[in-house]
Amino acid sequence: MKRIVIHMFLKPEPTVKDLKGLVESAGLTLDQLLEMYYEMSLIREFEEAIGAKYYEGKNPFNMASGPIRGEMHLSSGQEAVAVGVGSNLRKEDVVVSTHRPHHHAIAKGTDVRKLAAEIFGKSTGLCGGKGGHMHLFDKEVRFSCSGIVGASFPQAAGAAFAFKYRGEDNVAVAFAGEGAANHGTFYETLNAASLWELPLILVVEDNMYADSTPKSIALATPHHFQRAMSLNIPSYLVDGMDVIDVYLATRKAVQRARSGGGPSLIEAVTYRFRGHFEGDGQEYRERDEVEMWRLMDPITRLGNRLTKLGVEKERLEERRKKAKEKVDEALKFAEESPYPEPSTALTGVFR
Amino acid sequence: MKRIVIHMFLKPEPTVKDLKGLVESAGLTLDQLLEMYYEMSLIREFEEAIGAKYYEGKNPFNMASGPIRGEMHLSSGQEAVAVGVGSNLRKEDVVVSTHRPHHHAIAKGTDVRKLAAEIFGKSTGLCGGKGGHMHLFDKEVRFSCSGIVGASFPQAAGAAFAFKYRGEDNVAVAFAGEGAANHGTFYETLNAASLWELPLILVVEDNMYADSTPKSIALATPHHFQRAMSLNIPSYLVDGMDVIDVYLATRKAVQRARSGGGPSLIEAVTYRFRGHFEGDGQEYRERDEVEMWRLMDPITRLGNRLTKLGVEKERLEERRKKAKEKVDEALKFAEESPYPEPSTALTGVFR
Amino acid sequence: MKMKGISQAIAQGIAQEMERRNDIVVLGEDVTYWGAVFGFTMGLFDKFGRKRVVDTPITEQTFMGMAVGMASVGLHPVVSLMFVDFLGAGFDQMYNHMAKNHYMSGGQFPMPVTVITAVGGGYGDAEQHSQVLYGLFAHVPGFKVVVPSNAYDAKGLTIRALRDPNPVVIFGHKLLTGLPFLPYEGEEDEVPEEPYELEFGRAIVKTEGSDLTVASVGVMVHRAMRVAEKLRKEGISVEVVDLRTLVPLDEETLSRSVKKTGRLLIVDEDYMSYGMTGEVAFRIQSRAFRELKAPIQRLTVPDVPIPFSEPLEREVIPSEAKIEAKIREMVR
Amino acid sequence: MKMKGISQAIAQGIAQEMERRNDIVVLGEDVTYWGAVFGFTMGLFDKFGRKRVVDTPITEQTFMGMAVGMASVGLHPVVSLMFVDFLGAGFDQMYNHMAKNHYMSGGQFPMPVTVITAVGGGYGDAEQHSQVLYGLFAHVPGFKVVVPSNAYDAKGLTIRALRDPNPVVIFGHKLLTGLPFLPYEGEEDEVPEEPYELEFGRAIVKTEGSDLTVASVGVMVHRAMRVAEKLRKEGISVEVVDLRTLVPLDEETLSRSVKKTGRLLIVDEDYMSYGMTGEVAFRIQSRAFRELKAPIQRLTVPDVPIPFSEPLEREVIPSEAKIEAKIREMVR
Ligand SMILES: Cc1ncc(C[n+]2csc(CCOP(=O)(O)OP(=O)(O)O)c2C)c(N)n1
Ligand SMILES: Cc1ncc(C[n+]2csc(CCOP(=O)(O)OP(=O)(O)O)c2C)c(N)n1
Ligand SMILES: [Mg+2]
Ligand SMILES: [Mg+2]
Repeated sequence: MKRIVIHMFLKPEPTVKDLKGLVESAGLTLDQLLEMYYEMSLIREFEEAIGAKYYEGKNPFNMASGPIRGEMHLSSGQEAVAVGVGSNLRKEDVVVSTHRPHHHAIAKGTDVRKLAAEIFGKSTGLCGGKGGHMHLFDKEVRFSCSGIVGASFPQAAGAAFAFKYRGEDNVAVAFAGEGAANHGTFYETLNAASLWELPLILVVEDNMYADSTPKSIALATPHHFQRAMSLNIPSYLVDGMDVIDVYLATRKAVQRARSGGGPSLIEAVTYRFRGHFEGDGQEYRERDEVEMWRLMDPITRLGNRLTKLGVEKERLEERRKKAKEKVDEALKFAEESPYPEPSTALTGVFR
Repeated sequence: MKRIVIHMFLKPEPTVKDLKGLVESAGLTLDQLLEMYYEMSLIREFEEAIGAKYYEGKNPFNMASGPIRGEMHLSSGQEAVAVGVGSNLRKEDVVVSTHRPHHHAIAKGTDVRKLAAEIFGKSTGLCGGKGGHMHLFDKEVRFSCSGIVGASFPQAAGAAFAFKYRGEDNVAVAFAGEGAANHGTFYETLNAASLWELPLILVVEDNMYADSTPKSIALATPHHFQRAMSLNIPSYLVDGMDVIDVYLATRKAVQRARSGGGPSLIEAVTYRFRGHFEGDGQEYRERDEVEMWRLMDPITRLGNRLTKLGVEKERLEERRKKAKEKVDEALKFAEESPYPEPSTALTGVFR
Repeated sequence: MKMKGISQAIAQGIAQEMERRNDIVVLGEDVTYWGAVFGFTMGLFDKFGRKRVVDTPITEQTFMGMAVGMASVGLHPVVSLMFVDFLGAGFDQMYNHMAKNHYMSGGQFPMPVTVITAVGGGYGDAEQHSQVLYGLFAHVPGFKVVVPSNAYDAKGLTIRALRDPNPVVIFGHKLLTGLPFLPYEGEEDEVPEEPYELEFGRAIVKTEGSDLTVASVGVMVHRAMRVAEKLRKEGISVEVVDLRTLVPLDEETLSRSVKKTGRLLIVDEDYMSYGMTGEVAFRIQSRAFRELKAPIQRLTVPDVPIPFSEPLEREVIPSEAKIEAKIREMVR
Repeated sequence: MKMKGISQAIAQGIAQEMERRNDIVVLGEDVTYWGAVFGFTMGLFDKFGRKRVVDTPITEQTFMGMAVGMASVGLHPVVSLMFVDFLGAGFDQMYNHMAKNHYMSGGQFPMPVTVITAVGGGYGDAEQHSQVLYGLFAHVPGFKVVVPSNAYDAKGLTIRALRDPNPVVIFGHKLLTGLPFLPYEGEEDEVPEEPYELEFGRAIVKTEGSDLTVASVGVMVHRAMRVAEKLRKEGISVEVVDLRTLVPLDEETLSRSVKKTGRLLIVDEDYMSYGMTGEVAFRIQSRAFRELKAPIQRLTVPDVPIPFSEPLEREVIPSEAKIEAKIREMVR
């Protein structure tokens, strides 16, 4: 089954020869690929650790208890999208993300210690504990997100507008799910970005579901990309479980944006291995489906390719281990950090 | 110039032979065409009369004074769209219109007396004077409108949903401008309507401007229709100055909708001869342009065709005269009607 | 039957009306498998299928607008706005159309729409998923605003809404849903199996007292009642009034209470300024001016977004401890 | 220089700041040829061109969201919301993001955004083009709410807004714009040519009096002043306070006035319930409880949409006649 599945995806898995050619034409070195492997591992380890912590003190399950409260949306399975895009970005570029923001934040370069601390609601967190998991802001790397579906598109467009206005060659990226792309803001932003040739990249992570709603009952078409094309925006449908495919499309989109060519859309077909949020009973999908997609785990897939390209297993394991250590350290930092002073809740509405 | 202009439009003006063929294939009789001529004349006469009344007591110009207060958006030039669509509709069908609603209302069959009275703010008006020109409601013929741009799309979709739900073969029509079609609700409604195969027809009146904003600086593309096509919705780009072209496309769309086939889009290229609203200085367009479009006046154009098809001038004039009489009578009715009791302002929020 | 929480009560009310009538259609995000996340539509999908229980794309403006269109031709849509916080994505269709079309059309177009939305914080979901915002709906004319505090009220008020030819917004507090994944601050209530209606605009005295009146809605009613219970043992006699609906507002019951106690504390989970507390205070100072022994006071979310971290969230949402302290201060 | 109306004043304020600073960009519908319809951006297109004065497609949610994004990387967008009535098409980006991001980001992301919007009725434009709605913005935390009543204030408050690192919404009443196509209810004001700032949160006593205080903003200030003028001749002494900004609200000035007069009438063009009047009343009953001789009263738009027809519109929007009657009733 494993072989079959991999081969039935967007493109057939390349032979070693074709893989070498692909990597070369992408202008990627093995070291860069290893770095992507590390980044994806860092995200996965981070979220697995957060996921585990989230359930502490939640037996029976209750969102309000335990060291991490509220909703928790993890991205396991979608790491290749974040890293394939993020590898093309600079610190000055803007990323606006969603209710499912960890992978984007880490791929943009947010310090995982501050990220973890924010998720724990600690004073050392990115926002001093005010934001939490769904409202992450990191001015340092120009990252922000919102728990409101569809909100990321225009905000990134606004940043792109500012870059163009000031003659800077930065780009702005909005991430959103395939559910969010049904929202009017997607269309409005596409029109504005195309019209004004904004250095904007919209990345739609099509993980097949919006909450409990499969895309078959929410989209009139199988994909979104042709909607953007109808607005004269170059649009890429990519294999979101293949970091190289995401990287390649993003490279073109970023080049276009930086050089004044205008916006692009990247639609990445992907899957979330976990529920929409933690605690999700997942009545809306079959277990088999999840299992099938797990066979395409983007981290394993890249690992296999690296092995095929001659990288020793040890080097991969070493990267994975380093990622885990970094995550352990971040969680330790977060857990040991103090909570914010209650009085800080009353300040900061206005500057 | 006249000849040239007419020939440079969407399609060349047909020869008499081709015209006969066209009318035949449309299944239209001369009487029906004469009726359309009458309807269009009625709209034109109505709006010219309202336009003239509007300026009474407004010298110097002040929106708050005179017998008709507030903004006034007239449709002169766009009559073919309203009538081409309206001729395909039944009383039970729903029409949801915009801030520029008179032509749609009349084409849907609203009583011009009650319409005029409402515009004058009289108790005998459609809404007892509460609505006025931009908020016309006529339950009798299932007509409503809204001054909020983009609001018509989902409301018509809701009515279409109800028809389908109850197994009725009525259709719902949303009118909107090319400016409104940039709004997110357009896209959201297209997706929902396509997804649920609603008996919905979206009619975009592309009159080149949204307020003072030419479409060249608001649309990333020359037209909207391909946006709807990207959502699998059959879409017609029609000559909005040619009632037969509008009629033909609408006939297909209505057939499709009534028989359960789902939504269609009709994008009608047209022009408003007057300003966006009365009092508009029209700094944003050249006078020549207006003059050029006036050469394509849809009423004159249909009149010319009817003459070519052998209808005597007198019959046309007689229709026009009848329209004028009806309008005169409606305005008389409106002017003579009493204002509503002030106390009625305080009732009717809740039923 | 015994019932824990408002979700089951609301869902039961809808189901019973749907059985009787074909004009009711439920729509919104995740109203099938997930019962609108907070259970207000749970079980309806199994009973009535996708024809009458419709998952929409994530398009608030559009499905709210569709509800307007549906109502205009005789359906009675029940629309889920998953969290009230999302109103901004669809507010135009609500306050400019749903709320106004009956009036503006001179009575031609009734708008029988029932909107059900989840509100409130206290479980760590922060600013965009913890607001209450009924103040916004209560301010614009044309909505009836219902905030049930218990299962019995929730069912009766829901059925009332479904028989009302006007737009009604039901604000269900998450901490009163009775769902296992959230804290529960209510009681077990006795709820009749058969359908019944409760009238709008009828406040209810939940706890009688003579020293001070607390006016409130939703989860705050329970907090106030627990504080009243505690203080009673110390000889401080607090009367707790559950307003139940903000529009229409039962000034009569509340002012009767304030005339008796002479003191009013309004406890509210919405933002402090320009909202519910100011309005209630206005009406009462106007009706009980002579009887008031001291200025009306309020305990609300100070004008800040709801922060995430537990100590911060606890600082801004009125707690039992804060209610108690405020009452002690007022009766001193 | 002499100036008639707030539009010229606001536009001049923006122009002067734009000359000094490159970070200001103006965007919205019809902000070029039409100066945002109500003149708030008139002349800017000629001076600064399309690069800095940007007509947007009709997409409120998107251009409001763009303003959030622009502000996040250091621009100071000036956004036109043509009529406040259209807020529903873009409210989410306003109250959930623009207003909150500074707080939620722990102070990392200031949101220097100035929104300018036209409000008010009285010229026959009906429900969807005649609202005031500042109550909605004043209720949700994170906006400063500015309602200028004259050209001098308008210019100074606009420049203040453009130097404020926070979201400020300026509500310009159409009947104070001074544009030829609308009635004008203001005066000619002396407005300094050079730029100047006025502080937020400073109410101003427009007319001194001792029998009763009228609190108001915008066009109602003028109506109240004219009534005060008239009644003075009869020996009824009315003090008129122009609040100027609702957030922050200058309770100090108003309560000082009420402590003196003992009577407060709040006159407001927004909807009556759950809005401005309740809030102002709350604050004053709390600060001037002992000094109040009678209940605070209000004159507002009763809770109905603004109807079209002149006699109906006149019935619901507070007029001089209604203000006068109310004052007479209160001082009797
Ligand atoms: C305006 C708005 N409507 C609804 C929601 C509730 N909601 C949160 S996540 C979600 C599904 C999003 O699906 P998608 O965009 O595909 O992203 P995914 O969760 O799959 O990553 C919904 C409906 C919201 N947060 N905001
Ligand atoms: C949500 C909203 N935004 C802005 C406006 C102001 N407005 C009224 S008409 C109009 C232009 C509409 O243009 P279009 O849709 O092309 O229709 P047309 O006037 O050309 O018939 C605008 C911007 C409005 N009424 N509603
Ligand atoms: Mg998804
Ligand atoms: Mg147009």
